[in-house]
Amino acid sequence: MVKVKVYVTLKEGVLDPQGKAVEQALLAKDFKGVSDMRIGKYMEFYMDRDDHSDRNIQSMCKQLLANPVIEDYRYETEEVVHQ
Amino acid sequence: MVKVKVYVTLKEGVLDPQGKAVEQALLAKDFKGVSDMRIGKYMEFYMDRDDHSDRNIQSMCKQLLANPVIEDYRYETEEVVHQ
Amino acid sequence: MPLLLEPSPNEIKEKKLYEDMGITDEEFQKIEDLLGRKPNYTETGIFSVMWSEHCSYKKSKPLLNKFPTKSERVLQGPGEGAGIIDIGDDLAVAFKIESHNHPSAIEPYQGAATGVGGIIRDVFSMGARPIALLNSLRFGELDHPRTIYLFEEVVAGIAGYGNCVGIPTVGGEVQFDDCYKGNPLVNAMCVGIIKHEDIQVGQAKGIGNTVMYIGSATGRDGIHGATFASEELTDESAEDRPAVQVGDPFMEKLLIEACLEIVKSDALVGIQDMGAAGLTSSASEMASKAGTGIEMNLDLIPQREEGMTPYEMMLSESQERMLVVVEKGREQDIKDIVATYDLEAVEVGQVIEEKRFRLIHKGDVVTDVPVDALAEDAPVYHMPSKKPEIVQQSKKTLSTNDPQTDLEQLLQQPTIASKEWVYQQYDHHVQTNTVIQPGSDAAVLRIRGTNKAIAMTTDCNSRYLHLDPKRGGQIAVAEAARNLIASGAEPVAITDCLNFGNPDKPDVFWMMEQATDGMAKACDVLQTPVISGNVSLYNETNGTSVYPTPVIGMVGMVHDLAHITTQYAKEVGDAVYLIGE
Amino acid sequence: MNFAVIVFPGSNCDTDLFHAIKDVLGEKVEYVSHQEHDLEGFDAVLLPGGFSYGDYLRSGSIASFANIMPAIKDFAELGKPVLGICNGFQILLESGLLPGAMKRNAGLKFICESTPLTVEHNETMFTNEYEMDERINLPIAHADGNYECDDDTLARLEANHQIVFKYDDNPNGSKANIAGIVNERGNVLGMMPHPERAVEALLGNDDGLRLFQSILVNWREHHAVTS
Ligand SMILES: Nc1ncnc2c1ncn2[C@@H]1O[C@H](COP(=O)(O)OP(=O)(O)O)[C@@H](O)[C@H]1O
Repeated sequence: MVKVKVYVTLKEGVLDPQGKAVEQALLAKDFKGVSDMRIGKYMEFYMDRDDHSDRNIQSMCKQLLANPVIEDYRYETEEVVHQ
Repeated sequence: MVKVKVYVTLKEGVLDPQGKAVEQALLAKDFKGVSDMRIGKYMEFYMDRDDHSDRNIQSMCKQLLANPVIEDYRYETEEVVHQ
Repeated sequence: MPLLLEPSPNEIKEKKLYEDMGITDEEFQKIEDLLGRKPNYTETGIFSVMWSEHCSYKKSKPLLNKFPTKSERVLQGPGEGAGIIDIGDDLAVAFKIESHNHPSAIEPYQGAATGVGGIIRDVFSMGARPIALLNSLRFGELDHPRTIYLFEEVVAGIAGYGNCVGIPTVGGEVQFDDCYKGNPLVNAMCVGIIKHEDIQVGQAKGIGNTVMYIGSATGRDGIHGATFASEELTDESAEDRPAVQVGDPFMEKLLIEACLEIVKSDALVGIQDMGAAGLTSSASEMASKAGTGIEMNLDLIPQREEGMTPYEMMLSESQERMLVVVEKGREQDIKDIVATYDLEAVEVGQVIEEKRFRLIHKGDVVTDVPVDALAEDAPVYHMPSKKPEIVQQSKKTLSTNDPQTDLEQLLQQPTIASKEWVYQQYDHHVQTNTVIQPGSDAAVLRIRGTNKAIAMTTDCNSRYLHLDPKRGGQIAVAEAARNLIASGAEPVAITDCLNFGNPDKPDVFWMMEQATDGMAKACDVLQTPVISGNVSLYNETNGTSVYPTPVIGMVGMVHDLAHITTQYAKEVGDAVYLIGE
Repeated sequence: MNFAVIVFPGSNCDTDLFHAIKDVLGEKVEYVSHQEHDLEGFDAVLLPGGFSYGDYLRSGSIASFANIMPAIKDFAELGKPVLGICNGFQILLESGLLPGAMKRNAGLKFICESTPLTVEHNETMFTNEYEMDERINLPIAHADGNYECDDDTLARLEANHQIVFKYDDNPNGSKANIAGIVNERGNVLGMMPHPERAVEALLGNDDGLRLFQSILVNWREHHAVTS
């Protein structure tokens, strides 16, 4: 089994309303010195050894997991023994 | 500056309808062998060197960034020169 | 083998393990007598949920019996998923209100969302299409960050669920008072429309018929939710509570459409949602009502997690699940219908002649109890009641002699101020029937294909009940009726949610008696029978109880669309009249 | 005229659109499942609002994968009208039939209210019954209506008159107050406000009816009507 971790973030330059709101909430709660908060998605899943390939994962990301118009993605894979 | 990356995931055993729907969409699209998809949040932000401490970040996570009733979190920090 | 780790019947009895599940010594003795032996762990769990206040109404039943429940329009009174009233033209309206107070106190978004999901299932399991949602909310004063968090998240949870399933949330109420600080109230009401011929009942009739399971897989969610709902909240509740239920409104939307199609199939015999106490209550109640028994093979239950025990499966409160009974041999009909909605119907058991509730797991009989022992033989208590010594006094007086300042102060009270912040987050237009949207006295929805409409509202001013529970109960019903009349409707029937403190305290029980007396009287006079409802007791935090809060959900008929009226001033120069005493 | 209302799992304004076309506009309309592959015989395709696939991941993202989508693309290539409302608009964006993307509302909350709009362009097959610069009110009901695109795209949208509706009082933070846009050819419209909820005076507003009438008028102009 391969464990895949995908990180999806808003592209630089795209305003992140959620990040801004959370940052302000933190500052309002007296958590000082926080800046540039950006909120994205973190996905984990498993793939069968045979089905997994970089091309495959990239096309999953491009077609569904991220929206290339406003989002970037990166991913990591790791071999695991899945119970 | 310290760059903080926070990963928020649903606790084990908590239903993740989003992960399930995305997994099924991938399978339906003929991305084979995908299983156990879980979707969480990924947050990045910066903190001033002086304000940053593990206690501080943990309490931010507990109070605001994650919902401890259903979510777990972990984080990483990294010193950066912020432009 | 997790089964081996479960305590034996002897241990359960000797160590009084049943007490942790909310069963008293006398109740345990009664269970032993009914079975003629000691219950095992799964059986003890099953009795504990079925005999909890939430499922059995053991302490409130004597009070509920006072309510009028009949009128010419009542087609279905209390006892089924929802009550039903006739609105003519071969159409009927089904509705019910339900509380989700304790789950919302712990996890406000999901607690409120799953409360909405549950009440919707109650309505469409009758065969009715849900057409409107309402709610009734109580929080502490908005001066505490936790209260603000609860308020925002509860509203977001209601919106998140209702908007997604496409049922408009058309009304409700919000009251803020310190008595609700640790124990907010979240009551949700659903209204549905149905043709007379489509009315379903949750009954497992016909020996040999097949029991099928539709919807989400069962996980370890909210195990013991029903018992939990029947206990006081303490500061530890957040810690020791098992996995919280998470709602999946998308699954619910598929279930609504699939179930409304299968109710039209003559292969269907009975349908019921899995609400509090999940599989246990749905299956045993369906059998009990039909005078039959049910046998289920737990290995066939769709499971989300590995290694679930019978105890866990039977007590799970995973959301978005339905149980249906299907004519033997017609299972494929049902499977085909639900498959068009990307759902599966799974055969899990059958209706049996012996009136027993029997469960098989990995080849062993893990539960075998008389069906009636679970439902009909549940204990009923007549709790001691005592009028409190201190007669409550109105606390707040206006501070000045200046009416303008007084008025401004009143209007600034969050309880009185506009609730637009709340209802703006609810889709109140979807389905395009909403003639009067939130903001007026009652919501009004037209009935397609007729010249009629129905009006609906939720009301209760618990401060009045705190001062005088009997009169306050009357006022709650009367206020609901006035809101309907002021919208152009004739009040027809009510559903109610009795939110009270710990009924074991004689003064709390006295207030319950008084309030229900008042409500029953008002319902008699106004000819608005009670056709459904819900009881939520133990609304206390660290020993302090909420005000008595019997929320009234009332539905009325607008006989002609031309009668629909809003509360707003229309034109400059219009005359103002005062009617009444 | 024959309209298709596409039904995705989780669509919930499908019946409202159906009702608007059939009972108010008085034209033929059929539901078409997301599982279908062709749109033979239809003159216009409507993608309804709602929460297709629960809006999981991103609104409209999973639906943009549906079996019916290639047929919708072909239908659009033929120059026939395709209208996406709310979730339908999100699906059109996710599938690339319209440029840009949707983000969470600036206030992060779901908003349900009636909102004033200006008709920025009335020479489209969807707006010919409105006046240029006419101000109308339509209901909105969404959490992800904050339209986003890069500056080049915005410049192109403006240069080609592709912005059809703008908010007078921007409720969600959308770029350039955009409430609805068409593709370059002008036959694919995506809009967040719900015209189908505003077709009957009984429900308080019928400003949306002329949008459907526009589609019909345009179609009639291009097809000899035999009675
Ligand atoms: N929780 C809520 N959900 C939906 N609508 C609400 C809610 N609370 C209040 N409203 C709506 O706001 C309006 C005013 O409510 P309220 O202040 O309780 O007025 P009243 O006391 O006159 O009934 C009503 O139309 C009501 O339906």
